[in-house]
Parts: sequence; C-alpha cells; structure tokens
Amino acid sequence: MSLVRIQTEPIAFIEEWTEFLRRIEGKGGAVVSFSGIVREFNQDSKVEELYLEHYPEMTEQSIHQIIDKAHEKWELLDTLVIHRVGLIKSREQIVVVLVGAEHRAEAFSACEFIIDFLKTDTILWKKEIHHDGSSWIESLDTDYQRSKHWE
Amino acid sequence: MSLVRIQTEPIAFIEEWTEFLRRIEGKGGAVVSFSGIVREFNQDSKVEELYLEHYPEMTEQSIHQIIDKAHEKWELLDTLVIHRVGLIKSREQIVVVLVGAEHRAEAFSACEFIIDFLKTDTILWKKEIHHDGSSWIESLDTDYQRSKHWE
Amino acid sequence: MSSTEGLVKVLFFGAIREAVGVGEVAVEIPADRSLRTAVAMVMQEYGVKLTQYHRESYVVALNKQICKNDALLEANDEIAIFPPVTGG
Amino acid sequence: MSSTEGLVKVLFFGAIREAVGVGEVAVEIPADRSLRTAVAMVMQEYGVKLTQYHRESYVVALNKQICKNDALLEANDEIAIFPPVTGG
Repeated sequence: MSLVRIQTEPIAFIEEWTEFLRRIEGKGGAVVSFSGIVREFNQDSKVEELYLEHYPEMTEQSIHQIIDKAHEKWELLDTLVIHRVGLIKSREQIVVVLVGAEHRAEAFSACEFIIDFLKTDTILWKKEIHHDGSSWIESLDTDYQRSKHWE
Repeated sequence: MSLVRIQTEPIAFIEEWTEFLRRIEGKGGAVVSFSGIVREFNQDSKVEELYLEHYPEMTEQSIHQIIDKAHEKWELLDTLVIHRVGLIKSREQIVVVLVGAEHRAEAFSACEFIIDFLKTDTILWKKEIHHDGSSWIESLDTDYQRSKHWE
Repeated sequence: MSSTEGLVKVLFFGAIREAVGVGEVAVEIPADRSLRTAVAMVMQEYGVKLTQYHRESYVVALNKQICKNDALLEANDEIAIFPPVTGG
Repeated sequence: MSSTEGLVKVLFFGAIREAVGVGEVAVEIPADRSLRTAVAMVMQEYGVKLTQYHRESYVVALNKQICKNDALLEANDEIAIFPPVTGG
C-alpha cells in the first residue's frame, strides 16, 4: 500500500499519522516518520516563505516511482508521502514521509531512501522568499551524493 | 536538550509530537520519529499483552546514557524517548523516539542509533503473554549486531 | 516533411519559466521531428541563458516522462523544460 | 574480617526474579567483601540454574551501575542480578 498527496494546505500531521497507524495496526512493529520543516534561517538569511512550484501529474508520478522502488527494495506494510506546493511559511512542514514495516530496519531505510530521492528525483522547484526579494534554490551536490549511495 | 520518560500509561504520541515540534520550531529542518508497536503475532503465536519489567532509576539512567552518546555523535536539537513499562496491549506503542535536527541525515542516524541501543542497553525485560501462558523474551543476536555496527 | 505536421506544447518551470517569462508556448514540430531540435529552437528563441543553471543546466521531459533528446515528436506532444529539481 | 561488616540488598529482575521466587533479599557482606563472592553465594542459595539463560547468562549491577565482579562491597550497597536486557 502507498499513498501520495500533493497539497497547498498545511499538512495535518496528527490526523495523517493517526490514520496511518490505524491502517497498519496489529501487523506493524515499526512506524518511522520524517517531517521536513521550513527553517526560519538559511545561512543567516531570514526566510519568510518558500514557494514550491510543481508540474501537475508529473510531480505525483515522480513520487510514486520513488515509493515503488522502496517497496521493491524492502518489505513494507504501508507508505505515505505528503508534499506541499505553493507558498509555505517558515516553521511549517513542507514534506512528511511515513513508513510502516514489521521491523524497524526496513522502516528506517525506506523512509530515508524516500526522502533522499524526494530531494533529487521529485519534480519540484523551490524558491526562497526573503523580505527584500526571492531566489530559486539550487540543487545540492550533497543531495545527489546521498541518492547515489543507495545504488 | 533531551527528555526521557518511563510510564505505565499509553503513549500520547500526538501530544508528545506536537509539543516536541513546538520546541524546535524555526531551528529544526528535520524531525524523525520512531514508534515501536506491539505486534499481534510473534512467529504465528498470538500475543495478548507484553509485560515490561524495569529497574526504577537504572532504566532511566540507561536511556539517558544512550541519548547522551547520540548527542555526542551528532549535532541534534532535541531528543525525546518515551518507554512504556508494565502491561502493554498488542497494537499499542511500546516505545517512541523523537529526534530533531537541522539536517535530516543527523536526525535519521540518531533516531536509529537510539532505538538500536534501546534494544541492547536499556535495563528492561520483556515477557509475552499468550492466552495459555507467558514467556520471557530472549535477547536477539541480530539486535546486538545492529548495536555493534555503530562502533 | 514540412512544418505542417502540427504543434507541440512546451512548458517551462521554475527559474527557466521566470527567465522565459511565460509558462507555456506552442511550437511547430521541426522538420526532423526530433525533440532535440525542438528544444534547441525554443531555447534559442526565448533566449534563456543555459549557462546560468547549475549542473546539467536543464532537464527535458516529453509527455511527463524524463527522456533522451533523440525522441521523435508527434502532434500534441507535451514538452517540458526545467531546471534541476529541488523538492523534499 | 567477619560477617559483621553489614548487609547488602540484592535485587532480581525478569526471568531470574521468577526463578528465584522473590524480587529482593538482604545478604551479609562476605568475608572477602567481593561482589563476585556475594553473587556466587546468592546464586547458589537460590538455586538459579544459570545455564537456562542465553548468552552471558546474567548481568550484575552494583548501585545501579553495570560493573565488573571484582568490585568491593560496602554496607547498604544495592546489588542487582538480571538476565540480558530486552527493551525497545
């Protein structure tokens, strides 16, 4: 099982987590969650908001492909990825990944794998909005290195 | 910062997570959570309840030592470990680990490190209660191997 | 072959969309029907300075699939040109 | 030296507590004051079959610290004897 949601509304982590746990209860021994939060400062410069641009359908597809790979690599009970797009205030969650598995090793590996590839393979573009302007974020070599180490 | 709680009451994950997020908001880029859930079946045998015996003070100390090691190894903003003791029904959470860090790599590594050592270094003893009897759980070689690989 | 083969849609995203100034244009399929030629023409026409982009400079998708530049176009195909992604 | 040095508390946990049948006993500090001797005496007295335990068989803590058997005891020390832990 897996679910992908792209949304402009804030992520209701609590409801999502509760519903996720309900679905795997009894089977699952381990649930790992990752929340990516918009930092207030990026290299000492205050971030008012992030703007995330997406490519409808292709963005969802790209996330499904990552999740499918995770399900091929590990024995998982359920996965959920929620990614916000549009304007996102600092301190809000930009992305949430939930992975349920019978055993913790699989849940940790798959959750980290998914967020690593969300950074490099999801069709999304991030722009930082400061009080005096804005700038598109450049992709990071370190992110590509992290994705590569799974190969 | 770090917090350890040993409790007989069910873990209120939602409240704990919400409060944790509030504490690191603005600084944290990444929050990773791990929930260990009592499986309904262990090797095809139905588990009614788990009983966790602890050694007051020493159990808490042993968890603090694990967390301290994690804070030495990685740059972390905050950590929280809640471990239940006493009788725990199947499908309930037995342990929750929350780790907040500026970057995801640290949050994942520290969360996995903490749960790996909770398995091998926390002063707790687990007993499975079946409808027709009960048995103390034996420690697993695989758990010791996982702890060793961090050295 | 002529340029009467039809039109394809070209979408821009992110910094490239901003540089180009529009999010979508329609272009005629080039004589050789190749995606490479179509993308080169578009990039030239809209004057996007590719050198300003990091790494592989830009990514091309055809009908919502990342693809090699040697694909052949059909009428109503959807091309997308965008900078390296920065999700997650 | 005599056994008038005082008493220490010995706690049992988990499967060992069940095998022993009680959670806590008080014993006199042995003549050589060593933790090893005290533990050996206790284990013998309570007839716990150590071989039934997996791996290192049992763990000893002194005053809530895991410790080597060559520690020396003082009056009112707290010894704990328990099976390998299984938390998490």
